[in-house]
Amino acid sequence: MAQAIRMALHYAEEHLGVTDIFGEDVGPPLGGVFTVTQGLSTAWNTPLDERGIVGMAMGLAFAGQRPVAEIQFCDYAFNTMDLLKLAGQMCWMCNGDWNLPMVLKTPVGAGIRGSIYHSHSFDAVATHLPGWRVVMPSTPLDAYGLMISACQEANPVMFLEPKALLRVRGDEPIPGEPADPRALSKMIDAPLGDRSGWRPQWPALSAYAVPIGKGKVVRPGGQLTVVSYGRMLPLCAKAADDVAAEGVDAEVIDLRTLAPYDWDLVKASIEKTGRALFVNEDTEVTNFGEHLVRRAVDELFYRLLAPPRLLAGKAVPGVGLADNLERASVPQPPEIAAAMRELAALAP
Amino acid sequence: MAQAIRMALHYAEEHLGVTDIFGEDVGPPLGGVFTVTQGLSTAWNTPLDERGIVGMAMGLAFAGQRPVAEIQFCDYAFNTMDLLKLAGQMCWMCNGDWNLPMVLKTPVGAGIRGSIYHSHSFDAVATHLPGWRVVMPSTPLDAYGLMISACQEANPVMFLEPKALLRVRGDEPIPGEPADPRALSKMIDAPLGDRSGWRPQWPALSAYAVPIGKGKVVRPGGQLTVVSYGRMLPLCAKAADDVAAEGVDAEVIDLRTLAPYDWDLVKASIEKTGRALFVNEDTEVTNFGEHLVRRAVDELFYRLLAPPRLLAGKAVPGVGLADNLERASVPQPPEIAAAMRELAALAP
Amino acid sequence: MAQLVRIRDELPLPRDLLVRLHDLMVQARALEERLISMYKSGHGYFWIGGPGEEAFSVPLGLLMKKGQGPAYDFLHAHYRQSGTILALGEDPVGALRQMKNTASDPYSGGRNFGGHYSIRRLNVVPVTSTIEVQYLMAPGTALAQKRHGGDAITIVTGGDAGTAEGDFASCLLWTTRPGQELPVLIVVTNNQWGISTPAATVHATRNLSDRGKAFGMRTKTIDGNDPIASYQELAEAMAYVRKERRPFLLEAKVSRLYGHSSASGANLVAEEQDCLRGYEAKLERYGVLDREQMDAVRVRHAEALAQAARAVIEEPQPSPDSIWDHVFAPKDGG
Amino acid sequence: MAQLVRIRDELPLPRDLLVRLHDLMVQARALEERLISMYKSGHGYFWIGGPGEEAFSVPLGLLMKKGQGPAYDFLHAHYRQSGTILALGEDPVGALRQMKNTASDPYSGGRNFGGHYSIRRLNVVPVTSTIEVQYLMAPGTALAQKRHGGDAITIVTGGDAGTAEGDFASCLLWTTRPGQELPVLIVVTNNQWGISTPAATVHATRNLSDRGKAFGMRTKTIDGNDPIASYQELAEAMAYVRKERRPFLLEAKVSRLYGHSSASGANLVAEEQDCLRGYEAKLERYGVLDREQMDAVRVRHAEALAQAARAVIEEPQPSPDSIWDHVFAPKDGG
Ligand SMILES: Cc1ncc(C[n+]2csc(CCOP(=O)(O)OP(=O)(O)O)c2C)c(N)n1
Ligand SMILES: Cc1ncc(C[n+]2csc(CCOP(=O)(O)OP(=O)(O)O)c2C)c(N)n1
Ligand SMILES: [Mg+2]
Ligand SMILES: [Mg+2]
Repeated sequence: MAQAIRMALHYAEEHLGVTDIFGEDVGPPLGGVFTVTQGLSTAWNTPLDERGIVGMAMGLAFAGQRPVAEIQFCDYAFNTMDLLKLAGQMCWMCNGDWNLPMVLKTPVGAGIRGSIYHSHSFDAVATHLPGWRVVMPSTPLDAYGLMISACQEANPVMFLEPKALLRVRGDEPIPGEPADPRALSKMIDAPLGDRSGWRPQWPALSAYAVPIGKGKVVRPGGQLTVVSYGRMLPLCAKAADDVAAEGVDAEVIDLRTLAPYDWDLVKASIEKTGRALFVNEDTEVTNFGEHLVRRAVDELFYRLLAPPRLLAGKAVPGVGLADNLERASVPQPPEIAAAMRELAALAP
Repeated sequence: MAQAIRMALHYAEEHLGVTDIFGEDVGPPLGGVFTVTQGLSTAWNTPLDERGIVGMAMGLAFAGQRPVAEIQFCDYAFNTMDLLKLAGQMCWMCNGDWNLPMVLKTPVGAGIRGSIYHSHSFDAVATHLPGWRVVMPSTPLDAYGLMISACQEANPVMFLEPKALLRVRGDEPIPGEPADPRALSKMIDAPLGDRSGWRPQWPALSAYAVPIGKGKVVRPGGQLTVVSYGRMLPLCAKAADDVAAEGVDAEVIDLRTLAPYDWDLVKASIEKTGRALFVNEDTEVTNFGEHLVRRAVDELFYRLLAPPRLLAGKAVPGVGLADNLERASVPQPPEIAAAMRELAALAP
Repeated sequence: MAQLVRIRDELPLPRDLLVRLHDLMVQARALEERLISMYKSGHGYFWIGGPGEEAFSVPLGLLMKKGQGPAYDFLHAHYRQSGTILALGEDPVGALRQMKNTASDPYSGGRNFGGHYSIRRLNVVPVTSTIEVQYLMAPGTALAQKRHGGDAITIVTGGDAGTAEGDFASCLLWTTRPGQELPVLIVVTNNQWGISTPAATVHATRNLSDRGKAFGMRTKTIDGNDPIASYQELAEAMAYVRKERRPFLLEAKVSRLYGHSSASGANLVAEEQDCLRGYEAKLERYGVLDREQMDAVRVRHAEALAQAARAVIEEPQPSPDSIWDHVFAPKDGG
Repeated sequence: MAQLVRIRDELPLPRDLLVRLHDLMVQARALEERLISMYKSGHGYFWIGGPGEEAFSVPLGLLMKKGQGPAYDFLHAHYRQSGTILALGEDPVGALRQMKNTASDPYSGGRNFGGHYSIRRLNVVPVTSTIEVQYLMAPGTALAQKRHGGDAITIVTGGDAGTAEGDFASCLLWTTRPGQELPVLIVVTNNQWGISTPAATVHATRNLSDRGKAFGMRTKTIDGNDPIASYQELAEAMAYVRKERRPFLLEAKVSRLYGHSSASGANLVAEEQDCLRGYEAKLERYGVLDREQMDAVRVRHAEALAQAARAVIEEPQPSPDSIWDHVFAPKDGG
């Protein structure tokens, strides 16, 4: 997925007017702590100052540039919440006089043994910020397509990168990507050691865009609707396959965009199944999944065959480092499967 | 309510070991933009730096002091979210080695024509911060009693002041408060003009404490449970009285503490009524009321006679200044009454 | 004729400029006084503004390169900048409309407090109540300007107390990255107060402009109550920023003539120095304008504003449904 | 005898102190190397620490006034401070346990990364990964100390890149409020890098310590690779802070001997100056320790740590249910 985002950013530099890709260690030599920005021609390193980074993005957007800013880990974006609020407010506040076409990307979530300060989720706070588009891919192709769309938006877009998926290779290739992953790596991954002379060789890419606001059914099913996104999505898809053997037929939806989310898709599915499970890894009190539960209850109460459920991170202050702690804190495959089973078994 | 909090802080300075009450314009001469800290002996003015204020509180708490810090408006606390997260994490992070006995108070909500940057709510973000106690009174007596409890806590407490209620006088007196409001004002309100020689005369106060975590039924009823807090609470109570004439018998619960909230009380009420309405003025996507809806659905689905509802602020980037805009953005009495009526009328 | 020439030679600035400065300062003052009186008579919920800063804010606006986009100057202002806005040529009726929060308010459609300007066609980015965040955004517009080429610069203004926020330091740092210096005129208007807190009780820095020194930045503290000195110093500082494409930190000592805001009463503070009075005395001494002429200027502006206000207060409020407008910009940016 | 006395007279610090410094520096280095090798052999998920900073971090710990509460020094450290922790007398096994995230980890119960100490009985507040926030909390402990009386001080440490956060400026401002100056030794350990970003590409300040000057603060930049100079400079700076109850900004130039962290490989960087090598050469020259003795010190520590690590990796992990422990402290603070 790191390569996919990198290719999208390259495409956006070349064709969509992206002028600046920046953040801590985003430029050469490192190209980002997850290698997402290696070899990009407009990538540069900022001072270690997240508030300065977000402010810079806003300023560039005001001046008609197209910035893509990175916060190295979303865990370090919390001191910029006022700026993120402002970025989301700006167009509304001035009654449409200005708009801010900017992208903020940041890795989120657990799954890489990141301990307390490299495991936070950002979906709860992001979805509570009016004026932002919020996207979170679960596959490299979607990451590519959503980044292309983000770089064409007239409004601030938050691009949440599920960090544990950044090294995952997708089943569907990016249009233009060579079939052999080693060939791609040789073309666009920076070499070890001295990189000063290195230049990437970009494949011929196209403007494959995933529209913001559109979810996707990744596994059709009739008995139960499972809505997730980001790192939890493949776990849900896998769990759905697992429980299928036991006769539980779950439809799995990848929301892909959290704001504005694809309610039509979710609603139609719940109308069909009568049962809904929402899965994410953010802590569970005042969680975006609770919004989805509320909406389901609000609009579909009388068609529900069972209470809509949320499976999310435990409401503890952090994700602990030891495996036992991380596993106990964020949803794990067996729990997801168990939740599906239980929900399917509930009698109306 | 401003006087009540002031008296509690005075009591806490005298008897509970509070050492520092500080924030922008909190000390003399002003004593806070809402007069909440006038005449307090440990009140002092800080530099205009919210991050410094929260950091100072954390440092003082580490060193065994008992700080009460103020953020002048919660609208200006969003750049300290990382510090608030940390304060809530500190005890957990070090496995119980340290704890932070600190109080953070801040005015919240709309209702004073505060426009975009003096109308924000903080309950959604506060309840998403594990490790914090979060309280929000709706009456002066509760404000007094909750502040007394906050100043006795071993953990960080967020004291959310419904700013539109700060000038409201309560029905129940603070123990020790003179019966005549003018007498009280003469004793503890700073005079206009030169205040350099002024000293307050404090009434003899007592340690009346409202326990953190306990809600209160402010109006018993059998047909519908209404759960609210802060500024929305009196509006809910009033609306309940209004619809009672039409035969809608609502039980109104003042949550008072948002974390940890009094689920036993709420649950028992919903078990009785089968209908629940949650009311707050924060924006409605990823809202604490949605958590309450989720929990109600989770635990009480089969006893519900109607879908639990949330009435909250509209998901727009701010509360606009013009009356029309403010009224359209946060719940108003007629809407609250209408929601009660509708919910009561829904057939199971 | 010979005598006239001699007098003109002795003038510190061209006569017509002196007159223009005066006219704008008076207009700015009259605007603030009208806004205060609207507030006091119930035609507005909150007042905050810049009376006492005109000697600095007006020259700033006059010296700006006006237009839209990176070829022109950007202004990231705080809430006391009406003098600059008028000097940019803006019609004061917009400020009245914002005070009355009418639907016609050109800066926020009745959403924001008065003094919170937003004028895209003049590169005035939206003023936010949130102290000091403008110092974080200023480097962004300046980077675009540096990249664009030409001599356009970014100007950012804010108060003394606000420099305690880390964002002020961020601005100093981001505008001086080695080899990436940015054309920003960083302004602090020091009125010695943050609401009720005297600057001397919270700031150890003798001059706030000293904060720039460690960053190798040019700095200066000037008398912002003198419009002539302000004009000259601003001209020099802005010329430096335009040419060198590097930042300049300029601190201007100014007055807070009507206190902090309506929250503190919005009454005239007798102890504060009034820049307009001092300037008018000078203009008389120079023989540029006499008392009568100056009184006429004041009457003219005051009357025009009073009349405009009478019209504005009849204008319709925004509709409730309009809260949903402009949450997002349309695809093309609108 | 006469000769011995003469040599001692010429020593820059007492002989036993020189030996103690060496012993602790070697122990600190051996600890970091053991942690790295644990990480590399799969007994830890992440390494970050302070190899290359021992010449500064060890003297700092030796000079601290050890104890609990406002009568003793507080330490607000970042993640490269193991030398200081050992110099405070801490058993290094705790660091090994944290690396292996065992239930017995005394600093976080297996929750946090290695190098993230928390020792309440020594006034070491929890180290957080969040860069620079410690600079905001330091004024708080210092205020309590000033109020308490006595000579205890607060020490805060962090890296060079982190000074770009506004929080660093906040610390300078909050410790110098006029009449309310605070006893904080503000330390910046400048290793010239923030992960992969060279300091010279982002910071215009010639010396980071210059940042304190506008605040009227005493400042100094020292060679943190020389333990003798570090000891002397720290002693002087700390004496000033203890006595005057005012802040001192001390920048120490140090090395990053194994790169940023395990994320960048945790391999020895040959170009970086190794403070231990330089110090050992000096000790030999002074005739304080010879090569054999020093090798013995290293072997002793390395073996003790290897043995301790063998035991630690067998210790149990925290239980899943323990995530619920200590979300809140009990009423009495625990
Ligand atoms: C971040 C933030 N904190 C607090 C406030 C409340 N507030 C409004 S104006 C002000 C004082 C500002 O003082 P200064 O920066 O000197 O500007 P002045 O008003 O004196 O021009 C304060 C504290 C705010 N608007 N924003
Ligand atoms: C607020 C914050 N932003 C980003 C990071 C990620 N990060 C960890 S260490 C580091 C570089 C720190 O450099 P410096 O302050 O010089 O300290 P050093 O590691 O060189 O000792 C960064 C960017 C972080 N931990 N916290
Ligand atoms: Mg001021
Ligand atoms: Mg460094």
